[in-house]
Amino acid sequence: MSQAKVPAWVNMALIPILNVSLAFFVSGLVILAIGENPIEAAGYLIYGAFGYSEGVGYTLYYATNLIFTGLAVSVAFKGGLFNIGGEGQAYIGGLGVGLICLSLDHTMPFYVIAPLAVIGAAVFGAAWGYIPAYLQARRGSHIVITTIMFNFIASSLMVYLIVNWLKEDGRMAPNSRTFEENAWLPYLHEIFSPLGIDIGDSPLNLAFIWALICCVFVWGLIWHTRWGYQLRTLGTSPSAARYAGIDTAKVTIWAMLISGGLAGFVGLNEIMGVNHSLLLNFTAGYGFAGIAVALMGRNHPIGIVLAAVLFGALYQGGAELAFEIPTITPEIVVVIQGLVILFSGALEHMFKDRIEGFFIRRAVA
Amino acid sequence: ATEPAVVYDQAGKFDKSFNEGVYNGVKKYIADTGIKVREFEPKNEAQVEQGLRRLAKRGYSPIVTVGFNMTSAVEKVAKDFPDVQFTIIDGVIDLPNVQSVVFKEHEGSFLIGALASMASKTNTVGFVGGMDIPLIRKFGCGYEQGVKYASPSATILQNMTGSTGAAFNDPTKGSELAKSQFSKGADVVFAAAGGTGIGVYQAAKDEGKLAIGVDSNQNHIQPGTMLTSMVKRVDEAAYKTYKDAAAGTWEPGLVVLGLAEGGVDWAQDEHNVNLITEEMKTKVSDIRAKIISGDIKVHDYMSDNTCNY
Amino acid sequence: MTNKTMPYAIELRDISKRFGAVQANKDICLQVPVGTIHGIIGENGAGKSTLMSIIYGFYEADTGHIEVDGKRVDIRSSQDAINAGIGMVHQHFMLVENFSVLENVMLGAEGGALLKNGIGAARVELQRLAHEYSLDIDVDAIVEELPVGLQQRVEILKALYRGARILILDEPTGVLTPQEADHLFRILKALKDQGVTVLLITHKLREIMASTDNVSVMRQGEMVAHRETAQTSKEELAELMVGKKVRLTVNKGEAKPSQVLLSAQNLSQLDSQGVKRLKNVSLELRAGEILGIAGVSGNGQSELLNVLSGITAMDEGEIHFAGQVITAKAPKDAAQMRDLKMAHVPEDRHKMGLVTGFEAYEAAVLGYHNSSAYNGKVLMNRKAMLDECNERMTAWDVRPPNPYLKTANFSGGNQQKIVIAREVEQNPEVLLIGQPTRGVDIGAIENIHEQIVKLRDAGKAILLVSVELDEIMALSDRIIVMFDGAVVGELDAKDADERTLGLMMANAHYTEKEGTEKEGTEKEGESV
Amino acid sequence: MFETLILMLDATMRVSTPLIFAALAGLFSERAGIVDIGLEGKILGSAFAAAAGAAIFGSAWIGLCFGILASVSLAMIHGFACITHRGDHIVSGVAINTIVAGLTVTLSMHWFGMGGQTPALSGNERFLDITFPFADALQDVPVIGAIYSNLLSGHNILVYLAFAMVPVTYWVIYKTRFGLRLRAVGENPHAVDTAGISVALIRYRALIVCGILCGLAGAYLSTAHNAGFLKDMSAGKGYMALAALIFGKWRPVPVLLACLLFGFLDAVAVRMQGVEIPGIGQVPVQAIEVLPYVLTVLLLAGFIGKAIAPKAIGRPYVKERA
Ligand SMILES: Nc1ncnc2c1ncn2[C@@H]1O[C@H](COP(=O)(O)OP(=O)(O)OP(=O)(O)O)[C@@H](O)[C@H]1O
Ligand SMILES: Nc1ncnc2c1ncn2[C@@H]1O[C@H](COP(=O)(O)OP(=O)(O)OP(=O)(O)O)[C@@H](O)[C@H]1O
Ligand SMILES: [Mg+2]
Ligand SMILES: [Mg+2]
Repeated sequence: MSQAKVPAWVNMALIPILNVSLAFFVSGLVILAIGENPIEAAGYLIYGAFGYSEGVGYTLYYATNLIFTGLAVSVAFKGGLFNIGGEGQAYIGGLGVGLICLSLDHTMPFYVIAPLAVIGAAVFGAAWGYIPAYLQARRGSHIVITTIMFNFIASSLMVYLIVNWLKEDGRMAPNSRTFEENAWLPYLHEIFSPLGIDIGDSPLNLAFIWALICCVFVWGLIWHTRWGYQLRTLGTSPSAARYAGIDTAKVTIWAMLISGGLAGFVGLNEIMGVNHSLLLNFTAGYGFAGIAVALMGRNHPIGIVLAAVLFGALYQGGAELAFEIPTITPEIVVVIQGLVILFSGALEHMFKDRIEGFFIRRAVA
Repeated sequence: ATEPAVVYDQAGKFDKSFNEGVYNGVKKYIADTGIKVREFEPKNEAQVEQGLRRLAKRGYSPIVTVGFNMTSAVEKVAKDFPDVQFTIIDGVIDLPNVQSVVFKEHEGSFLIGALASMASKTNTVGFVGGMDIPLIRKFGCGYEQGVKYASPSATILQNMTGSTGAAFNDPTKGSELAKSQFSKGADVVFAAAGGTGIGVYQAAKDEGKLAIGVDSNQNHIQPGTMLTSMVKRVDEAAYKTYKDAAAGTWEPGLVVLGLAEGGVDWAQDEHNVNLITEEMKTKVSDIRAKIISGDIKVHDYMSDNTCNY
Repeated sequence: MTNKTMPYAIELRDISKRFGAVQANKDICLQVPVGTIHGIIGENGAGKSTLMSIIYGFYEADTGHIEVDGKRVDIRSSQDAINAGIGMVHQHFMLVENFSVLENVMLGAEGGALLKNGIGAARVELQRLAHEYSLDIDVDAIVEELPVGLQQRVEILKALYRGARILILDEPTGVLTPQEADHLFRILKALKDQGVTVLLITHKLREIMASTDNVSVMRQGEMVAHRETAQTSKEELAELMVGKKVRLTVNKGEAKPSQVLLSAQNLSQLDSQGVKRLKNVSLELRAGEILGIAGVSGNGQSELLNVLSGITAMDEGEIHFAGQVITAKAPKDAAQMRDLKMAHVPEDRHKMGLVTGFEAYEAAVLGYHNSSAYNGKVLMNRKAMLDECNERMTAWDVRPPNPYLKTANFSGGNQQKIVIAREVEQNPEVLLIGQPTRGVDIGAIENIHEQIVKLRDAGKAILLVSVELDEIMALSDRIIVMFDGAVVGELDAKDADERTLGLMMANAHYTEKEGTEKEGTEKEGESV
Repeated sequence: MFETLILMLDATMRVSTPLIFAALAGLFSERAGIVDIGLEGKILGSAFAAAAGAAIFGSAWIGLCFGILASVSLAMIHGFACITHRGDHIVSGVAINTIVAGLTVTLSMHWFGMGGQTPALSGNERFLDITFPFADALQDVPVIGAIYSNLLSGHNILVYLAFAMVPVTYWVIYKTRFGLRLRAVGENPHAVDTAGISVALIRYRALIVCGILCGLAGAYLSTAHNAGFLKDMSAGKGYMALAALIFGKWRPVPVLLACLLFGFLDAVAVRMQGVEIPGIGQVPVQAIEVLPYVLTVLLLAGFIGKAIAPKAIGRPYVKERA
């Protein structure tokens, strides 16, 4: 009710930056507490993430996953749904990719496999989002709880499938066989090097470009289509949505289908782009990190890309940091991630109310 | 001078067993030579290759890599850095700059099996495996043969902890499995389960039964109730790689370490002296000699993926 | 009044309270003698509830202080208020619905850390109160299973159980049947005789005249007048409330009703608890007429609008509209009804009519967002939406005429203009319109009424729901009265006067016999 | 057969214990209107703090105090976000879980340098099993002996405490002033506020109780059931407890039964890995492992009964007109 007099930049920039700074500050205290120098640590971190082309590649590779899961969280969120099942949807999306690659890599060329894999990721991820969505829309169960449950169900399902059906004989690790190279997404450095551009050896692959395309797609979908209009109406005011004749159950279900599909694309990056075989636990918490990314990115694609790159940099820089200072474990990045969720999500009102109050008082006076 | 390095697998160097064994070798090398060894613990799949690559690029060599999980990453990186020497433990890679070290776990397990059945009063012994993979079945199969050799009528209870990597790091399940085997009559349990074993040893301690450690000498973990450990000298393997490389005698190719080579063995120290009788000792020495001489043939599960001996 | 010499039970000194940009209370002073019933009146949003909540410690005043029995008290929480002997029955009940009456009454006054110590005492005390003030109730009943009137009784018992000497009631009769309301006033009288001081908030001047000793009037956050009830009249109070003489007249000619555009037969609807909210409602709506629905709020009018507009499904009955038969088995949703050219201005513009987080031009197409006028092949046509919004803002004098402004940031009247413009400009055959002028100032009211009449004259059918009798009488050509979910009467606007309508709204069996308060019913100059 | 059943139930008691503590913790929190998906994080945090405390001070009891302290602190962060700053309960829970997952490893690495573990605990550093009087003597009495000596006797004190907490919780929730207010605040905080009681205070107190119980769950994991802390050792128990809480419809006794059911399934699953069942073949353990989650989803979807949450759950309390 009070946004009237608060300048836009306060909400778009000042508050998010304050929140994130606070998260970093507290992380700095943690590093200090374990007897290391936070400034020095930050130096390694920044250098590792952005200091050389290979590092940048890794940063963007991590960011790719986070863009997908961040978009997934935000699409659902725009419809008033809290999808914390990104982890499971990404996992099952990867299954879709893996199955396509495993069944077609001997017979089909890349340009057939790639689009099918994209569809496979989306369909499988969406399917995993569908059930909780259906249950929420038609049977009134709470999506937060069901998506949590579905994360566990996905994880058990994948273990069962990979261990019992997809594992390559004679291999120790529960991995499928490695795909033929025509089912690999090309690395960006492979694409760039014939052009004489060296971007360093990194797992950064075509999925990154797809992630950017998805951002544009989501932006258009949410802010410029009828469906997006309905979604936002539902998300801000369910009663207005009913008044407007919006089929809320249908919108809910579609929102989760799209959300799940987007999360499923993590499988594209990980399975088809990097690991080239179906394996366990490749989602590695990206689904949860997507919540932080979406919160920090204010549920807007541009914000999400920025936040994803920031987190990607933390992952990559954090690995570099742990490499240089072995007493700092890469888990410090998980701590930072959690603090970002805390300060820009759970404690969002802490600064917001005060700062907005300040601007309102200034405007009133 | 060489700049040695080591890359552990994702269980980390304090997994109380396999990685920790390598770590012990690394520590010893550092203590003996004063040369620093660069250590790296990757946290996810992508970091394995990234870490290897980074080490290779910075000129580290030899690089010891731990575990079969790393095979494909080492293969890739070794191809790109032909001048860097790699040693992979428990994996086989056929490249001119890679040494592959594997062990005859079945031989060591056979010895342990014989010891277990001799120590058992109930003529029932247990086996708790970690992740259900051929390598762990190889432990189990060798153990089974040893038990039967010493006491053909013995009962062997076998459980696997799980089918994912987490099965190597789940002491809670380990202790539950051990307890269930104890309650079914077992009084000696061999855990080939990495960190999961900690729970098994704890359970044995709590219930006054015996447990057998694995990979490194784990007798110290629960002194008095650890019958012995099936040591797999990964520490030696790592140590030797560094030594050889420094001396210029490091060679690529496949290295298979069995009883004869001292690559596997049973562990004896002050923590289990009271548990091993003279009689057991002589008998086990006898078996050991027979395996080395070939009089006893121990079936290797991984040769045909069955345990028919 | 004879209480002049007694000390004041409660005295307010310069109370002010601001919510963000809204000054809800400004320098309020008030003196209430012990053992009197003191009425407070004022328009919606005048700040009455806020003031009472401050007395009850629910909100803290920005400035000013409160004296009870001549002593200054520091009321920072409801606990302080309770300790000072203040009890309050809120406009919206504060009951834990799945608790028993006993548990609700005991909450906050349990009499010890263990419940069992307090329960016995509570039962005895409740019995005494029930006896003394004829507040009978089954103390073990679960609150959500009780009718509203009894729930209110629980609220009163809660206050009395805590030993309240000052009782605040915030619009207690809004939800009550006339009999229940009468019963309530008898209880208040009994309380007053016991020396309890009562602060009564209501919109109904009749109630003020009938039951209070003194009355204070609030307007836009300020206390504008105090009167002894005996020395004032309803006319004067109404004028004080609105700040100018009220006389609602609408310039409209004779209605020329023609063919039936919409007819509904035996509509029934159950709510989620299975309670029947609509009971066999039948009505016909003709082209060129305004059909008014009168009734005390909460008697099924909202449900009727929702069913007719397709927002909620009916459970029985059928609607004939635009050549279609709509039944429970063959329902149509709100979007389909719109396609059949039915427009709907909902009663609550914040919850339904608008999406307050949207910019005005987006909110201005709500419900019509699928229309080809606003859509290209794939994307929405933002330019078309903006152009149209600009046009309408000028035509309807929406201030400020800024289509990019968030809907929330328009004033109530302007928000309502955006909604009405949206619905009327679609040129519907039937317009359902609920509380068109709620919270809208006089100037805007005239404008809105004009538009409604214009639409009628263009041969459209209009169904008007309003709790303001004046508005119903001024606009309607025909009037239907609803009570408890059913239609209890219909009459031509020409035959309608406040007395008849009032009797009908209070249900048919509320007969002349009870109409002893003749003065009260003869001319209900209710607030606007 | 009977023997096997006793052994299964014996294992069930051990495995259910942390679930019972955590689910009751969730009950206090959610009955007061605070959604708590941060159970997982609190358990993990407490497991770490308890093991660290026990290792450093050589006493399981001191460890337990540390565990409770850690868990209560986390609960207070949750309260600060959700109660004081009206933050989203789910987001806060996710944040706490994430922070703890990283922080426990980071701190244990720093303090103990053992790759995210604490040193192995022994002797007084752990809660040891208690043998009931005459347990050995009665061992051989048929049926009774097995039940008394094998099933009931021979657990550590925290197991018994967990079971004792169920009637205690019942009593607190339904028979005390605190319980009445707590239930009311989860249903209609406005009613509580106007009754002159501070909503925030009640909710904070509920969270403290929640923290204490989660502290017990965590301490049990690292200092009783196991002998030391391992990274991620809570392994989803918090979420499973949440499932049990929902499955038990937020009522103490049904919640206990749900925990026992889930614990039993876990005990079964542990023993099924790679085991051939005659006539059936290998039952995939994964199928048993997912049962608690599947059952909870079915319940939520109204296929088996209906779970109705406290009315005001998850909604921040703001003094607004309703
Ligand atoms: N919920 C709100 N959020 C932000 N600003 C608001 C809100 N409600 C009102 N305002 C601002 O306060 C001003 C006064 O609003 P209010 O509704 O009280 O106006 P009003 O004088 O009643 O006008 P009208 O007669 O049109 O209803 C408006 O101009 C608007 O900018
Ligand atoms: N909690 C709140 N936050 C913000 N504004 C509020 C709040 N409560 C009331 N207001 C505003 O304060 C003003 C006075 O409201 P109040 O509820 O006191 O009016 P009222 O006279 O009781 O009206 P009604 O007759 O509709 O009950 C209104 O403009 C209202 O919007
Ligand atoms: Mg009011
Ligand atoms: Mg207004």
